[in-house]
Amino acid sequence: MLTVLYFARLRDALGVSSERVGLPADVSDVAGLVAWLRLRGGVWEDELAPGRAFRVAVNQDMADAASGIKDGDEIAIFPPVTGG
Amino acid sequence: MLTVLYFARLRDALGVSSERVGLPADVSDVAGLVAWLRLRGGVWEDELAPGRAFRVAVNQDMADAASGIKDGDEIAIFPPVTGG
Amino acid sequence: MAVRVQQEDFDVGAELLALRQGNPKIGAIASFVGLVRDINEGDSVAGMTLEHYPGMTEKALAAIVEQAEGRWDIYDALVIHRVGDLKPTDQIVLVAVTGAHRGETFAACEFIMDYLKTEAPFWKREKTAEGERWVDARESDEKAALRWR
Amino acid sequence: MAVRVQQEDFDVGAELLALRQGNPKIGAIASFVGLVRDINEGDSVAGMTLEHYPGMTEKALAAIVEQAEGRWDIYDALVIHRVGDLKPTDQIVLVAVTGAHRGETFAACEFIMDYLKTEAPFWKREKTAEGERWVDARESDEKAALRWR
Repeated sequence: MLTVLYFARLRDALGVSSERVGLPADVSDVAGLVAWLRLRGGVWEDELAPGRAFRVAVNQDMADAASGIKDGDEIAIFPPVTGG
Repeated sequence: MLTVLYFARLRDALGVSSERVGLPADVSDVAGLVAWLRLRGGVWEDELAPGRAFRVAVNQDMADAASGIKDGDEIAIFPPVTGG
Repeated sequence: MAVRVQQEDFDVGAELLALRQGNPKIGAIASFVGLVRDINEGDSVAGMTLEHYPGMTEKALAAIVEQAEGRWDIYDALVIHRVGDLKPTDQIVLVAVTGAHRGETFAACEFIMDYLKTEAPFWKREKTAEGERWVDARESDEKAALRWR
Repeated sequence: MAVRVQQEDFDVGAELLALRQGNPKIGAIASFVGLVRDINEGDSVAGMTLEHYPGMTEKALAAIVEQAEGRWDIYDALVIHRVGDLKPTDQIVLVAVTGAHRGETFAACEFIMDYLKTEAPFWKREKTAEGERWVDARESDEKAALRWR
Protein backbone atom coordinates (compact mmCIF):
# COMPACT_ATOMS: atom_id res chain seq x y z
CA MET A 1 0.00 0.00 0.00
CA LEU A 2 0.98 3.61 -0.62
CA THR A 3 -0.19 6.67 1.25
CA VAL A 4 -0.78 9.48 -1.21
CA LEU A 5 -1.26 13.01 0.11
CA TYR A 6 -2.48 16.05 -1.83
CA PHE A 7 -2.00 19.64 -0.73
CA ALA A 8 -3.24 23.17 -1.39
CA ARG A 9 -4.70 24.00 -4.83
CA LEU A 10 -4.22 20.41 -6.04
CA ARG A 11 -6.11 18.97 -3.08
CA ASP A 12 -8.98 21.39 -3.76
CA ALA A 13 -9.02 20.56 -7.48
CA LEU A 14 -8.80 16.79 -6.99
CA GLY A 15 -11.19 16.81 -4.04
CA VAL A 16 -9.07 14.48 -1.91
CA SER A 17 -6.46 15.21 0.76
CA SER A 18 -5.17 11.70 1.35
CA GLU A 19 -5.78 8.17 0.16
CA ARG A 20 -4.37 4.67 0.58
CA VAL A 21 -3.79 2.80 -2.67
CA GLY A 22 -2.25 -0.54 -3.47
CA LEU A 23 1.05 -0.12 -5.32
CA PRO A 24 0.06 -0.81 -8.96
CA ALA A 25 1.99 -3.77 -10.34
CA ASP A 26 3.83 -1.87 -13.08
CA VAL A 27 4.61 1.28 -11.03
CA SER A 28 8.17 1.63 -9.71
CA ASP A 29 8.83 5.36 -9.93
CA VAL A 30 7.16 8.77 -9.64
CA ALA A 31 6.53 9.04 -13.39
CA GLY A 32 4.75 5.69 -13.31
CA LEU A 33 2.56 6.60 -10.36
CA VAL A 34 1.57 9.93 -11.90
CA ALA A 35 0.73 8.22 -15.22
CA TRP A 36 -1.36 5.69 -13.32
CA LEU A 37 -3.25 8.47 -11.46
CA ARG A 38 -3.89 10.26 -14.77
CA LEU A 39 -5.74 7.15 -15.99
CA ARG A 40 -8.51 8.11 -13.56
CA GLY A 41 -9.46 10.76 -16.16
CA GLY A 42 -11.31 14.05 -15.56
CA VAL A 43 -9.56 16.41 -13.16
CA TRP A 44 -6.83 13.79 -12.64
CA GLU A 45 -5.96 13.83 -16.30
CA ASP A 46 -6.10 17.65 -16.38
CA GLU A 47 -4.22 18.46 -13.20
CA LEU A 48 -1.48 15.88 -13.64
CA ALA A 49 -1.02 16.41 -17.38
CA PRO A 50 2.55 16.70 -18.65
CA GLY A 51 3.59 20.35 -18.51
CA ARG A 52 1.38 21.19 -15.51
CA ALA A 53 3.36 22.59 -12.59
CA PHE A 54 3.24 20.18 -9.67
CA ARG A 55 5.82 18.67 -7.37
CA VAL A 56 6.09 15.19 -5.87
CA ALA A 57 7.73 14.17 -2.59
CA VAL A 58 8.58 10.59 -1.66
CA ASN A 59 8.79 9.91 2.06
CA GLN A 60 8.94 13.68 2.69
CA ASP A 61 11.88 14.33 0.36
CA MET A 62 11.49 16.28 -2.87
CA ALA A 63 11.51 13.79 -5.74
CA ASP A 64 11.63 13.87 -9.52
CA ALA A 65 10.06 11.74 -12.25
CA ALA A 66 12.75 9.06 -11.93
CA SER A 67 12.60 8.72 -8.14
CA GLY A 68 11.79 5.17 -7.09
CA ILE A 69 8.56 4.19 -5.30
CA LYS A 70 8.10 1.04 -3.24
CA ASP A 71 5.38 -0.48 -1.11
CA GLY A 72 4.78 1.44 2.13
CA ASP A 73 6.02 4.80 0.82
CA GLU A 74 4.37 8.12 1.64
CA ILE A 75 3.91 10.07 -1.59
CA ALA A 76 2.81 13.69 -1.68
CA ILE A 77 1.69 15.63 -4.73
CA PHE A 78 1.37 19.39 -4.49
CA PRO A 79 1.68 22.70 -6.41
CA PRO A 80 4.95 24.65 -6.44
CA VAL A 81 5.47 25.99 -2.92
CA THR A 82 4.68 29.59 -1.97
CA GLY A 83 5.82 30.06 1.62
CA GLY A 84 8.16 32.65 3.12
CA MET B 1 41.92 80.33 8.94
CA LEU B 2 41.41 76.60 8.69
CA THR B 3 40.22 74.27 11.40
CA VAL B 4 42.19 71.03 11.22
CA LEU B 5 40.97 67.99 13.20
CA TYR B 6 42.85 64.75 13.85
CA PHE B 7 41.25 61.49 14.95
CA ALA B 8 42.06 58.11 16.44
CA ARG B 9 45.56 56.67 15.94
CA LEU B 10 46.71 59.76 14.00
CA ARG B 11 45.62 62.12 16.79
CA ASP B 12 47.53 59.99 19.30
CA ALA B 13 50.64 59.88 17.09
CA LEU B 14 50.60 63.60 16.26
CA GLY B 15 49.63 64.61 19.79
CA VAL B 16 46.97 67.09 18.70
CA SER B 17 43.22 66.71 18.24
CA SER B 18 42.42 70.07 16.68
CA GLU B 19 44.18 73.25 15.64
CA ARG B 20 43.45 76.53 13.89
CA VAL B 21 45.94 77.49 11.22
CA GLY B 22 46.09 80.33 8.70
CA LEU B 23 45.59 79.05 5.15
CA PRO B 24 49.16 78.95 3.80
CA ALA B 25 49.52 81.22 0.77
CA ASP B 26 50.40 78.50 -1.74
CA VAL B 27 47.92 75.86 -0.49
CA SER B 28 44.74 75.37 -2.53
CA ASP B 29 44.06 71.65 -2.25
CA VAL B 30 44.38 68.65 0.07
CA ALA B 31 47.72 67.56 -1.41
CA GLY B 32 49.13 71.04 -0.77
CA LEU B 33 47.92 71.15 2.82
CA VAL B 34 49.32 67.71 3.60
CA ALA B 35 52.69 68.63 2.03
CA TRP B 36 52.72 71.82 4.13
CA LEU B 37 51.97 69.84 7.34
CA ARG B 38 54.79 67.39 6.49
CA LEU B 39 57.24 70.31 6.54
CA ARG B 40 56.79 70.32 10.32
CA GLY B 41 59.09 67.28 10.29
CA GLY B 42 59.29 64.51 12.93
CA VAL B 43 56.05 62.58 13.40
CA TRP B 44 54.32 64.88 10.87
CA GLU B 45 56.76 63.84 8.17
CA ASP B 46 56.43 60.17 9.18
CA GLU B 47 52.67 59.91 9.62
CA LEU B 48 51.74 61.95 6.54
CA ALA B 49 54.41 60.46 4.27
CA PRO B 50 53.29 59.40 0.78
CA GLY B 51 52.14 55.80 0.91
CA ARG B 52 50.90 56.01 4.54
CA ALA B 53 47.24 55.10 4.91
CA PHE B 54 45.27 58.15 6.00
CA ARG B 55 42.11 59.84 4.81
CA VAL B 56 41.18 63.51 4.57
CA ALA B 57 37.73 65.07 4.81
CA VAL B 58 36.92 68.64 3.75
CA ASN B 59 33.89 70.16 5.45
CA GLN B 60 32.86 66.68 6.60
CA ASP B 61 32.92 65.11 3.15
CA MET B 62 35.48 62.49 2.16
CA ALA B 63 38.08 64.21 -0.04
CA ASP B 64 41.02 63.20 -2.18
CA ALA B 65 44.39 64.78 -2.96
CA ALA B 66 42.91 67.09 -5.58
CA SER B 67 40.00 68.37 -3.46
CA GLY B 68 40.07 72.15 -3.12
CA ILE B 69 40.63 73.94 0.20
CA LYS B 70 39.65 77.53 0.93
CA ASP B 71 39.71 79.86 3.89
CA GLY B 72 37.23 78.87 6.61
CA ASP B 73 37.16 75.16 5.74
CA GLU B 74 37.05 72.35 8.32
CA ILE B 75 39.67 69.78 7.40
CA ALA B 76 39.94 66.39 9.13
CA ILE B 77 42.79 63.93 8.82
CA PHE B 78 42.32 60.38 10.12
CA PRO B 79 43.25 56.70 9.65
CA PRO B 80 41.11 54.39 7.49
CA VAL B 81 37.83 53.89 9.33
CA THR B 82 37.07 50.77 11.39
CA GLY B 83 33.45 51.04 12.55
CA GLY B 84 30.58 48.65 12.13
CA MET C 1 20.29 24.96 14.58
CA ALA C 2 16.60 25.37 15.28
CA VAL C 3 13.62 25.10 12.98
CA ARG C 4 10.09 25.84 14.16
CA VAL C 5 6.76 25.72 12.36
CA GLN C 6 4.04 27.27 14.48
CA GLN C 7 0.74 29.15 14.50
CA GLU C 8 1.84 31.60 17.22
CA ASP C 9 3.59 34.86 16.50
CA PHE C 10 7.26 35.28 17.46
CA ASP C 11 9.26 38.06 19.15
CA VAL C 12 12.19 38.93 16.86
CA GLY C 13 14.18 40.71 19.57
CA ALA C 14 13.85 37.82 22.02
CA GLU C 15 14.70 35.24 19.34
CA LEU C 16 17.86 37.07 18.25
CA LEU C 17 18.94 37.46 21.86
CA ALA C 18 18.41 33.76 22.57
CA LEU C 19 20.29 32.81 19.40
CA ARG C 20 23.42 34.73 20.34
CA GLN C 21 23.36 34.22 24.10
CA GLY C 22 26.40 32.46 25.50
CA ASN C 23 28.63 32.84 22.43
CA PRO C 24 30.90 35.90 22.70
CA LYS C 25 32.61 34.90 19.43
CA ILE C 26 29.59 36.09 17.45
CA GLY C 27 30.33 39.34 15.64
CA ALA C 28 27.45 39.32 13.17
CA ILE C 29 23.75 38.50 13.02
CA ALA C 30 21.94 38.75 9.70
CA SER C 31 18.21 38.31 9.87
CA PHE C 32 15.14 38.50 7.72
CA VAL C 33 11.48 38.90 8.59
CA GLY C 34 8.74 38.28 6.03
CA LEU C 35 5.40 40.03 6.58
CA VAL C 36 1.89 39.75 5.16
CA ARG C 37 1.32 42.66 2.77
CA ASP C 38 -2.12 44.21 2.25
CA ILE C 39 -1.67 44.06 -1.53
CA ASN C 40 -0.52 41.37 -3.99
CA GLU C 41 -0.63 41.27 -7.78
CA GLY C 42 -2.44 44.60 -7.66
CA ASP C 43 -5.31 43.33 -5.50
CA SER C 44 -6.02 44.30 -1.95
CA VAL C 45 -5.52 41.37 0.44
CA ALA C 46 -7.61 41.03 3.60
CA GLY C 47 -5.69 38.05 4.95
CA MET C 48 -4.22 34.69 4.11
CA THR C 49 -4.07 31.10 5.27
CA LEU C 50 -0.74 29.31 5.27
CA GLU C 51 -0.95 25.57 4.76
CA HIS C 52 1.99 23.21 5.15
CA TYR C 53 2.95 19.54 5.00
CA PRO C 54 3.58 18.58 8.64
CA GLY C 55 6.72 16.51 8.99
CA MET C 56 8.16 17.26 5.59
CA THR C 57 8.21 21.00 6.25
CA GLU C 58 10.45 20.68 9.30
CA LYS C 59 12.64 18.16 7.48
CA ALA C 60 12.99 20.41 4.41
CA LEU C 61 13.83 23.46 6.51
CA ALA C 62 16.45 21.52 8.49
CA ALA C 63 18.01 20.27 5.24
CA ILE C 64 18.19 23.83 3.89
CA VAL C 65 19.87 25.09 7.07
CA GLU C 66 22.32 22.17 6.97
CA GLN C 67 23.27 23.10 3.42
CA ALA C 68 23.90 26.68 4.53
CA GLU C 69 26.02 25.46 7.45
CA GLY C 70 28.07 23.31 5.11
CA ARG C 71 28.61 26.15 2.71
CA TRP C 72 29.44 29.10 4.96
CA ASP C 73 31.42 29.49 8.14
CA ILE C 74 28.54 30.38 10.45
CA TYR C 75 27.81 29.58 14.10
CA ASP C 76 24.07 29.03 14.24
CA ALA C 77 20.86 29.56 12.35
CA LEU C 78 17.20 29.82 13.27
CA VAL C 79 14.12 29.49 11.09
CA ILE C 80 10.61 30.17 12.38
CA HIS C 81 7.71 29.92 9.95
CA ARG C 82 4.09 30.47 10.86
CA VAL C 83 1.09 28.55 9.53
CA GLY C 84 -2.65 29.13 9.79
CA ASP C 85 -4.60 32.37 9.42
CA LEU C 86 -2.65 35.60 9.10
CA LYS C 87 -3.61 39.18 8.33
CA PRO C 88 -1.71 42.10 6.77
CA THR C 89 1.31 43.26 8.84
CA ASP C 90 1.51 39.86 10.57
CA GLN C 91 4.92 38.23 10.68
CA ILE C 92 5.23 35.10 8.51
CA VAL C 93 8.84 34.02 8.73
CA LEU C 94 12.07 34.76 10.59
CA VAL C 95 15.48 33.59 9.42
CA ALA C 96 18.47 34.57 11.56
CA VAL C 97 22.11 33.55 11.17
CA THR C 98 25.04 34.21 13.52
CA GLY C 99 28.73 34.14 12.66
CA ALA C 100 32.06 35.81 13.24
CA HIS C 101 31.85 38.10 10.19
CA ARG C 102 29.05 39.71 8.25
CA GLY C 103 29.67 38.36 4.74
CA GLU C 104 28.95 34.75 5.65
CA THR C 105 25.89 35.60 7.73
CA PHE C 106 24.32 37.71 4.97
CA ALA C 107 24.93 35.03 2.34
CA ALA C 108 23.65 32.17 4.51
CA CYS C 109 20.54 34.12 5.56
CA GLU C 110 19.62 35.02 1.97
CA PHE C 111 20.37 31.46 0.79
CA ILE C 112 18.06 30.00 3.43
CA MET C 113 15.26 32.40 2.45
CA ASP C 114 15.70 31.70 -1.28
CA TYR C 115 15.63 27.93 -0.74
CA LEU C 116 12.76 28.12 1.72
CA LYS C 117 10.77 29.95 -0.97
CA THR C 118 11.25 27.13 -3.50
CA GLU C 119 11.84 23.97 -1.42
CA ALA C 120 9.83 24.13 1.80
CA PRO C 121 6.24 22.86 1.48
CA PHE C 122 4.15 25.88 2.42
CA TRP C 123 1.26 27.26 0.39
CA LYS C 124 -0.50 30.61 0.70
CA ARG C 125 -4.21 31.13 0.11
CA GLU C 126 -5.18 34.80 -0.03
CA LYS C 127 -8.48 36.46 0.80
CA THR C 128 -9.26 39.25 -1.67
CA ALA C 129 -12.44 41.18 -2.49
CA GLU C 130 -13.08 38.66 -5.30
CA GLY C 131 -12.85 35.72 -2.91
CA GLU C 132 -10.07 33.33 -1.94
CA ARG C 133 -7.24 32.30 -4.24
CA TRP C 134 -4.12 30.19 -4.06
CA VAL C 135 -1.00 32.26 -4.57
CA ASP C 136 0.99 31.24 -7.65
CA ALA C 137 4.69 30.48 -7.37
CA ARG C 138 6.87 33.27 -8.74
CA GLU C 139 9.43 32.72 -11.45
CA SER C 140 11.64 35.29 -9.72
CA ASP C 141 11.81 32.96 -6.69
CA GLU C 142 13.02 30.09 -8.90
CA LYS C 143 15.70 32.36 -10.34
CA ALA C 144 16.76 33.56 -6.89
CA ALA C 145 17.29 29.96 -5.77
CA LEU C 146 19.10 28.96 -8.97
CA ARG C 147 21.85 31.56 -8.58
CA TRP C 148 23.26 29.64 -5.58
CA ARG C 149 23.93 26.50 -7.67
CA MET D 1 15.26 57.24 6.83
CA ALA D 2 16.79 57.52 10.27
CA VAL D 3 20.42 57.59 11.31
CA ARG D 4 21.45 57.63 14.95
CA VAL D 5 24.87 57.72 16.62
CA GLN D 6 24.56 57.09 20.33
CA GLN D 7 26.25 55.71 23.45
CA GLU D 8 23.12 53.88 24.65
CA ASP D 9 22.25 50.34 23.67
CA PHE D 10 19.29 49.71 21.37
CA ASP D 11 16.40 47.20 21.37
CA VAL D 12 16.40 45.44 17.99
CA GLY D 13 12.84 44.14 18.32
CA ALA D 14 11.44 47.55 19.22
CA GLU D 15 13.41 49.27 16.44
CA LEU D 16 12.19 46.84 13.77
CA LEU D 17 8.63 47.22 14.98
CA ALA D 18 8.85 51.03 14.87
CA LEU D 19 10.41 50.90 11.40
CA ARG D 20 7.57 48.90 9.89
CA GLN D 21 4.65 50.32 11.86
CA GLY D 22 1.98 51.98 9.76
CA ASN D 23 3.06 50.56 6.40
CA PRO D 24 1.12 47.40 5.48
CA LYS D 25 2.87 47.36 2.08
CA ILE D 26 6.08 46.10 3.72
CA GLY D 27 6.67 42.43 2.93
CA ALA D 28 10.35 42.21 3.87
CA ILE D 29 12.74 43.44 6.54
CA ALA D 30 16.41 42.61 6.23
CA SER D 31 18.54 43.54 9.21
CA PHE D 32 22.04 43.22 10.51
CA VAL D 33 23.44 43.51 14.03
CA GLY D 34 27.17 43.84 14.67
CA LEU D 35 28.46 42.72 18.07
CA VAL D 36 31.70 43.08 20.02
CA ARG D 37 33.58 39.76 19.89
CA ASP D 38 35.81 38.60 22.74
CA ILE D 39 38.59 37.76 20.29
CA ASN D 40 40.22 39.60 17.35
CA GLU D 41 43.32 38.79 15.33
CA GLY D 42 43.86 35.85 17.67
CA ASP D 43 43.98 37.98 20.84
CA SER D 44 41.44 38.00 23.59
CA VAL D 45 39.60 41.33 23.76
CA ALA D 46 38.33 42.71 27.08
CA GLY D 47 36.52 45.65 25.54
CA MET D 48 36.74 48.48 23.08
CA THR D 49 36.19 52.20 22.71
CA LEU D 50 34.47 53.49 19.61
CA GLU D 51 35.48 56.99 18.56
CA HIS D 52 33.75 58.98 15.85
CA TYR D 53 33.77 62.35 14.10
CA PRO D 54 30.61 64.07 15.34
CA GLY D 55 28.74 65.76 12.53
CA MET D 56 30.54 64.01 9.70
CA THR D 57 29.50 60.58 10.95
CA GLU D 58 25.79 61.33 10.74
CA LYS D 59 26.28 63.05 7.37
CA ALA D 60 28.25 60.09 5.97
CA LEU D 61 25.68 57.54 7.21
CA ALA D 62 22.80 59.56 5.72
CA ALA D 63 24.65 59.76 2.38
CA ILE D 64 25.18 55.97 2.37
CA VAL D 65 21.49 55.33 3.08
CA GLU D 66 20.51 57.81 0.34
CA GLN D 67 22.68 55.91 -2.14
CA ALA D 68 20.94 52.67 -1.14
CA GLU D 69 17.52 54.30 -1.53
CA GLY D 70 18.49 55.54 -5.00
CA ARG D 71 19.72 52.13 -6.04
CA TRP D 72 17.06 49.75 -4.74
CA ASP D 73 13.30 49.91 -4.48
CA ILE D 74 13.03 49.99 -0.69
CA TYR D 75 10.64 51.74 1.68
CA ASP D 76 12.77 52.79 4.61
CA ALA D 77 16.12 52.24 6.28
CA LEU D 78 17.48 52.67 9.78
CA VAL D 79 21.09 52.84 10.96
CA ILE D 80 22.02 52.95 14.65
CA HIS D 81 25.72 52.96 15.57
CA ARG D 82 27.03 53.12 19.10
CA VAL D 83 30.10 55.03 20.29
CA GLY D 84 32.01 55.01 23.58
CA ASP D 85 33.04 52.06 25.73
CA LEU D 86 31.74 48.62 24.78
CA LYS D 87 32.46 45.11 26.02
CA PRO D 88 32.22 41.68 24.38
CA THR D 89 28.65 40.68 23.37
CA ASP D 90 27.57 44.36 23.33
CA GLN D 91 25.70 45.51 20.25
CA ILE D 92 27.65 47.94 18.04
CA VAL D 93 25.50 48.58 15.02
CA LEU D 94 22.02 47.92 13.62
CA VAL D 95 21.10 48.32 9.98
CA ALA D 96 17.51 47.53 8.99
CA VAL D 97 15.81 47.95 5.63
CA THR D 98 12.14 47.52 4.73
CA GLY D 99 10.67 46.89 1.29
CA ALA D 100 8.03 45.01 -0.65
CA HIS D 101 10.30 42.08 -1.57
CA ARG D 102 13.30 40.41 0.01
CA GLY D 103 15.93 40.75 -2.74
CA GLU D 104 16.07 44.54 -2.57
CA THR D 105 16.09 44.65 1.22
CA PHE D 106 18.95 42.14 1.50
CA ALA D 107 21.04 43.99 -1.09
CA ALA D 108 20.43 47.42 0.40
CA CYS D 109 21.15 46.21 3.94
CA GLU D 110 24.45 44.58 2.94
CA PHE D 111 25.41 47.60 0.81
CA ILE D 112 24.84 49.96 3.75
CA MET D 113 26.96 47.77 6.04
CA ASP D 114 29.77 47.48 3.48
CA TYR D 115 29.87 51.22 2.88
CA LEU D 116 29.55 52.03 6.57
CA LYS D 117 32.65 49.87 7.16
CA THR D 118 34.74 51.90 4.70
CA GLU D 119 33.14 55.37 4.57
CA ALA D 120 31.72 56.27 7.97
CA PRO D 121 34.24 57.89 10.36
CA PHE D 122 34.33 55.46 13.29
CA TRP D 123 37.47 54.02 14.83
CA LYS D 124 37.84 51.11 17.24
CA ARG D 125 40.41 50.94 20.02
CA GLU D 126 40.63 47.49 21.61
CA LYS D 127 41.67 46.53 25.12
CA THR D 128 43.76 43.34 25.08
CA ALA D 129 46.03 41.70 27.66
CA GLU D 130 48.98 43.52 26.01
CA GLY D 131 47.28 46.91 26.41
CA GLU D 132 45.19 49.06 24.11
CA ARG D 133 45.51 49.13 20.35
CA TRP D 134 43.81 50.81 17.43
CA VAL D 135 42.14 48.30 15.16
CA ASP D 136 43.57 48.28 11.64
CA ALA D 137 41.27 48.62 8.64
CA ARG D 138 40.74 45.32 6.83
CA GLU D 139 41.47 44.86 3.17
CA SER D 140 38.47 42.51 2.98
CA ASP D 141 36.22 45.45 3.92
CA GLU D 142 37.63 47.53 1.06
CA LYS D 143 36.94 44.65 -1.31
CA ALA D 144 33.42 44.19 0.00
CA ALA D 145 32.65 47.86 -0.69
CA LEU D 146 34.27 47.82 -4.13
CA ARG D 147 32.04 45.06 -5.47
CA TRP D 148 29.04 47.44 -5.43
CA ARG D 149 30.73 49.87 -7.86
